[in-house]
Amino acid sequence: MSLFFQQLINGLAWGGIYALIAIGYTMVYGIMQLINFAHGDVFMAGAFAGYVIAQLLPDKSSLPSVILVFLSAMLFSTFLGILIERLGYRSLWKKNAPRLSLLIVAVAISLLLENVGLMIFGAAPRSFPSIIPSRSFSLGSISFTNIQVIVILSSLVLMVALQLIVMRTKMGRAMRAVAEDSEMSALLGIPRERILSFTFALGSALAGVAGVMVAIYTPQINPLMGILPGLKAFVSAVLGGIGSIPGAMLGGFVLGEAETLVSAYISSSYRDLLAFLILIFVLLFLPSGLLGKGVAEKL
Amino acid sequence: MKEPILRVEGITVRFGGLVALKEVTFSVEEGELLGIIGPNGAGKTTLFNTITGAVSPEKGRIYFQGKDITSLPPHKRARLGIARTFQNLRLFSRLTVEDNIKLAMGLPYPAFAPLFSLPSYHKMEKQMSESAIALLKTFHLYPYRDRIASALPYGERKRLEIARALALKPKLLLLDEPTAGLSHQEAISLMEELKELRKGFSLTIILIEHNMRVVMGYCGRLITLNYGEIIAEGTPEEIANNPAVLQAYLGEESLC
Amino acid sequence: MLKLEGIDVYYDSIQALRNLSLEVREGEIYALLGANGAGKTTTLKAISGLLIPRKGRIYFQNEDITFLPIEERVKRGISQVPEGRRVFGKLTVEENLLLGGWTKEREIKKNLEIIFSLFPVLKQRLRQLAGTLSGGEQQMLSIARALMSEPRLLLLDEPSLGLAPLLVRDIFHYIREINEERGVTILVVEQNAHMALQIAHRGGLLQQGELILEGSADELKNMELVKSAYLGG
Amino acid sequence: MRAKNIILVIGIPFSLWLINHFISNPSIFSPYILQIIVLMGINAILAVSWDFISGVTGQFSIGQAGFMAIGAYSSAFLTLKYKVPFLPAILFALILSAIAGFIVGIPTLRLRGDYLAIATLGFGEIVRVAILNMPSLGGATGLKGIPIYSSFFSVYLALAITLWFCLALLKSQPGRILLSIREDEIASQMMGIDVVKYKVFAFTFSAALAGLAGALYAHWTSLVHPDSFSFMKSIEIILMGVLGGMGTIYGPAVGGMLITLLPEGLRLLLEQNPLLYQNKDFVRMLFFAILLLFFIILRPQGIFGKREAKG
Amino acid sequence: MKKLIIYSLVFFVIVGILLTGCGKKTEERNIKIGVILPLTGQLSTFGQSVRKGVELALEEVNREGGVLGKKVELIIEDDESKTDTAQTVVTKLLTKDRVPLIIGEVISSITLAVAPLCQRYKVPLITPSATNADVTRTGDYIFRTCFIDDFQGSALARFAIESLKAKRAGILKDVKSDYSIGLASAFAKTFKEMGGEVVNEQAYAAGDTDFRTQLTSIKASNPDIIFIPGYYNEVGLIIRQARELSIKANLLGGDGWDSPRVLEIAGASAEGTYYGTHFSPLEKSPQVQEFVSVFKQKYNEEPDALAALGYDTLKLVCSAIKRAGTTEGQKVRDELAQTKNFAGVTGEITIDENRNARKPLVILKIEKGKPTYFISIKP
Repeated sequence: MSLFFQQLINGLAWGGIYALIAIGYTMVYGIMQLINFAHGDVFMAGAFAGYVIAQLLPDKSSLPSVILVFLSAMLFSTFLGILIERLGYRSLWKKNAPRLSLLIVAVAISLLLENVGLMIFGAAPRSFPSIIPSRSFSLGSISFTNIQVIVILSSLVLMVALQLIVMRTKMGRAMRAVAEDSEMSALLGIPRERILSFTFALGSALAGVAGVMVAIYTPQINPLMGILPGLKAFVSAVLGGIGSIPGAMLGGFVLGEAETLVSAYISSSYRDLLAFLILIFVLLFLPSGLLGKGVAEKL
Repeated sequence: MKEPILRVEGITVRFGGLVALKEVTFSVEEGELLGIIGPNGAGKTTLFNTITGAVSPEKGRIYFQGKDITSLPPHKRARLGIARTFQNLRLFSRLTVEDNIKLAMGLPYPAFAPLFSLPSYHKMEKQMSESAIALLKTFHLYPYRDRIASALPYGERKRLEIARALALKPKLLLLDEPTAGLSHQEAISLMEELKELRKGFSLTIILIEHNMRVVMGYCGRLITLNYGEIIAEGTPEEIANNPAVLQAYLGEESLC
Repeated sequence: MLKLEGIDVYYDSIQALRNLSLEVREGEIYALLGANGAGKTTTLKAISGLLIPRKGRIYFQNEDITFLPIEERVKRGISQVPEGRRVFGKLTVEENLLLGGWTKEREIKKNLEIIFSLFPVLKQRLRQLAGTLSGGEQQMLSIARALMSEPRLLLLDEPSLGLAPLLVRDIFHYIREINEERGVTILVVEQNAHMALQIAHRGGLLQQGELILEGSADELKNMELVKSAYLGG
Repeated sequence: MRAKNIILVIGIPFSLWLINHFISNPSIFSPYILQIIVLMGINAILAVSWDFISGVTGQFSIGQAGFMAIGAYSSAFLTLKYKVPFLPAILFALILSAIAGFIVGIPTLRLRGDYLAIATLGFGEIVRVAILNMPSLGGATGLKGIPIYSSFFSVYLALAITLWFCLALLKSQPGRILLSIREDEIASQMMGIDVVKYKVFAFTFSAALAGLAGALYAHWTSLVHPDSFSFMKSIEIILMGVLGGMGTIYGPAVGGMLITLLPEGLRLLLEQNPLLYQNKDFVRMLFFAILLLFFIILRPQGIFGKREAKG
Repeated sequence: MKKLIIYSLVFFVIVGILLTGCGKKTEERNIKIGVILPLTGQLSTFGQSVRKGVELALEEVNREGGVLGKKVELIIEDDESKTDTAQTVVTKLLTKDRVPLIIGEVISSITLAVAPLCQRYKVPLITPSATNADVTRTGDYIFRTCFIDDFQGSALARFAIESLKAKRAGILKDVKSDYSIGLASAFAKTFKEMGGEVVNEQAYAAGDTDFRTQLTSIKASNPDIIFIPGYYNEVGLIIRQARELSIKANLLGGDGWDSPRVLEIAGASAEGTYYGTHFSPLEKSPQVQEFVSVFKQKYNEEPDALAALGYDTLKLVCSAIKRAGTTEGQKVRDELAQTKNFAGVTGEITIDENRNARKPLVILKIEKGKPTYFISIKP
């Protein structure tokens, strides 16, 4: 039984990370019905931004530097997210281009980011400096590290913060309004483009933090590290009901735990299979996901 | 008594909580030109969608030439001879005018025939072209036959959509606002063409229309829908003087 | 106050408005009538900025607003209540109202008070999701939301659509009140011609995208032409 | 059959056969170039297979590498383990990938637009991970030592047949029907077209072609492993199709060839610059990405597609 | 149709222009040897190390007048640690550069993928470090200058039981690598034969970064040694995460660990772990010491096993060409097969009838943040 709980803790950390990335997917989908394939790479960029800053800091493990690393990762990925939206999607979105074009642009931007990363940093993985020295704790026969605790707690805190922003602030209100009826929002004088940028900024900031978290947790980064977690986070978003923010959070945790349990009790080589089987199953039989609201298909 | 070509019995359609059609019952005799009118949101297009099978009713049955078609998929109904046009034109916009017409002709040879360039393929393709051209000529679209459908002027596109529907060799033709967006002259000439066609193809036509002059001038019988219910049925003159219809269109006078 | 000068509006290649000119005067209720597809909604969309005319000019308080973005028009005092109410169903009534006040943030408190005095029923439902309101309440919310931006010109698109007759009367009662007490100029588009002409000062009749008739409400009420525009004959 | 067709049917294979003799002789023709030319042919078939389902029928697939993997593995398994000759092995690969396309086709056709795209992505990944977990297929390390049966002749003959079939379909009624489904599914139904049946057909046909390409690939490189059929491969296939011009069939074929040639050309260009040369693979992908963006934003119809009329 | 023909004509003209650039250019003044290595990508430190060794050996060979009176020239190609790229690049070496002989690859999986090509063109391929048993079974043109995994695995198992007194072993292997799979099974076989028990066997795939789930399972079955036959990137992370999960068991691995990256990633967690490899710079023989000092002079760092293997391999190849008196494939192959008691810095190399080298395994222990010589195991 302790083995089971130990595995649950392992899964929880990844669940939190998937959830943080999934939120970005789901928010963007909610507003512009776009699967932003580049989102996984924003996550990667966040990790590398943290890496570069951490390299520059003299005292890597002091609290101010930890905060600085996280902040700079957040800022950089926020900036990147806004840039992607401005240069990549906005013109097509305004032109009401087919969604297929947007999807291909997303794929292209993803390729672009990955290969720029590869050119700058090379394909060989890099160790992330231990800005938070890891310590192990034991609780009975279950052991966990301070980093796991930090990852789980801070992802929860961030999710609560996000929920507050979305539910309680003016911008959050406007985001939900634009997602529900973009034209009507415009008729109320809400600047849609600013809201869209804000959405990308929020999602990207979370992805950036998730990037640093993964970097500290594993602790290794490479320019292709965003692909698989990106896809998994996307599966989480679909599982939770695409467009629903609480759904994305729930989906992230469910997928994180499910993957861990499959690797623990069946085989780790079936872990990736699981995510995609869930994806197909949800698409076919539960298209609105766990928490999404069913939408009748339009004629 | 002769069986009507279309019989709709007690159709009820619901979208979520909203009742779009409520116990709608009517029938259409062969060769008739029936008009359906009613204010916005009265359920006219939903009625067409139900007859063609795009929407399935919660209650009620639909008979076409005496056959119950309530549970048939749309493409089978089309093959039986129910064709329609759409309110906002649904042409295959990147296909040529001629191909738009040919599409409605089904697959007259085995699908592998073109792979091996079989004679049946060449023969049938030739036949299809010939009948497509004949149809295009009828609708004065022949000069445009190699153009992409979306490159046609609006009026021509409207006519192309009707021509495409006719290529199905339908017995029943449903026209959803055929004259919308046309000038008065264009509308009248289109209706004249339809009148000719109805004779030529021995067609039954149901028409949704807002242009009352068109409806009054060409339809033999009118049905008025409001809030998903039939509120009046009769000749154009009867409808024009029916107080319920006036009220549906102009609003409740008495309440003010 | 609002002047349309010879505008042509197209949907793709379909012409919806043909050389339309009309003028709405300060403080009046103007009813735009016409059958389905005559171009009424299109006219409103051109005024609010959802559609840009291919030809012609639109002036609001003597300023050319033909190409202004939607948000700028809202700031200048044009507010549209679109057809079908379009309240944000997944947001609460309060959130809907707050969003309505996006451009007049400082006045939100004051405006909310005004709204509550106009539509007391909304005050009781502040925390309720707008999607769970009844049709009439949604229409009220939709109008109230538009009022939150302190419009000088309110565009109403088919406010009676899909409402039971008694509710329709209520809504029109509110519309008149807004006009009389708050001094808001109103352009209302209605299929329900009798109702609209009851409260309007002036009106116009659209047919096939052209304004074929204009006059005072009383004149229009008795015109056979209005009837025939709807029913032909 | 018309005279022109007879000439094509006899002439093309015969001339391919003649060229094959010349081109496959390493003392006359550089095998390095032959390698590139053959891969160009294989990728052209792949791009056409994608175009058939995505460009022509409008069902966006980002799992094409999955079908390719099925064709590659099934044929390689037969020739390697059971010494089956090439032709039956290819036929088997065709049938198996067609069945896979059929099976994928039925349920995914309930889905539309990006949901379908995601589902095909899921399918492609499932195929890859499933192979990873099958020891008899070599698991993660792949199958090695597959007999080299593919040649310039077989690849280009396959490409010729593929193009012939696809173009013949495209200009006849079945092709028109598929195009109409892309344009407007509902209107197609109203024209009496059994949309589901045709979509499944298009999926099956496209999968079979991808499987064919896979089989030829396996018997050319003599090695298959799951990483060759990853998500990135599917993306590369899409790039070929978009570049060539979706829905034109021959456009993607040329697109496939160009994309194969590109890295080799870049290799030659970059050899002068050691820094860039060291990063040639990334430079290549970067170039791809920019190309893709360029085409989608500025020339969505690809190199060969026709510009659509405004309206 | 006409357009199609025009387009394809244009296309083939472009192809032609591009490809004519590839024709033969240089006179064969030098002896060209192809080298294929993972210089970038996942396993780049291996490639870089071998390259350093090979280039050092090249300098020496050419300083001594080259081979057969000609200078030796290396054509070094990078395969980015990827199988596909390796195939393309080897085809280029074989057909465009027409090298008489190829050194490489380092990684078993990639070597297995390119070996059939070399065999087909009858060009000898000599790998410095692909230890998987199947590599040389590809054909009679494939050689190696290192031991094979059957030996390595069984030697490591012997070491685990005899020196570390282990009885219960857990195994964590990389299913994406032929090397890892082969080594794991060789280890398990001997370990069981010698009375030990393999209590838990888990898998991962190269490129993974989180191994906590597998390690947690292994921990639960309470082994006293965990055998990790992987490559350095993952190994570093595995060691680190194992210690974070408070796993106290001994950790043991093979020559895939031999990279400074392990220590870099695992840090203090690596303390007290053991691994087997081909070479230790701490060996006392004069030949080794000279190599170490020359290497240090040139590169300012200590050579690792892969550098030493690279060095030995080029030297061995040159000696075979010398003996053959020609660069013709068949003759060079025969001479390679005849290699006996070639004195390399990684020990005496004798190529056996299966074209493998029989050499001792050196076990290193990580102490005070450095790999230190622990014990040597003879075949």
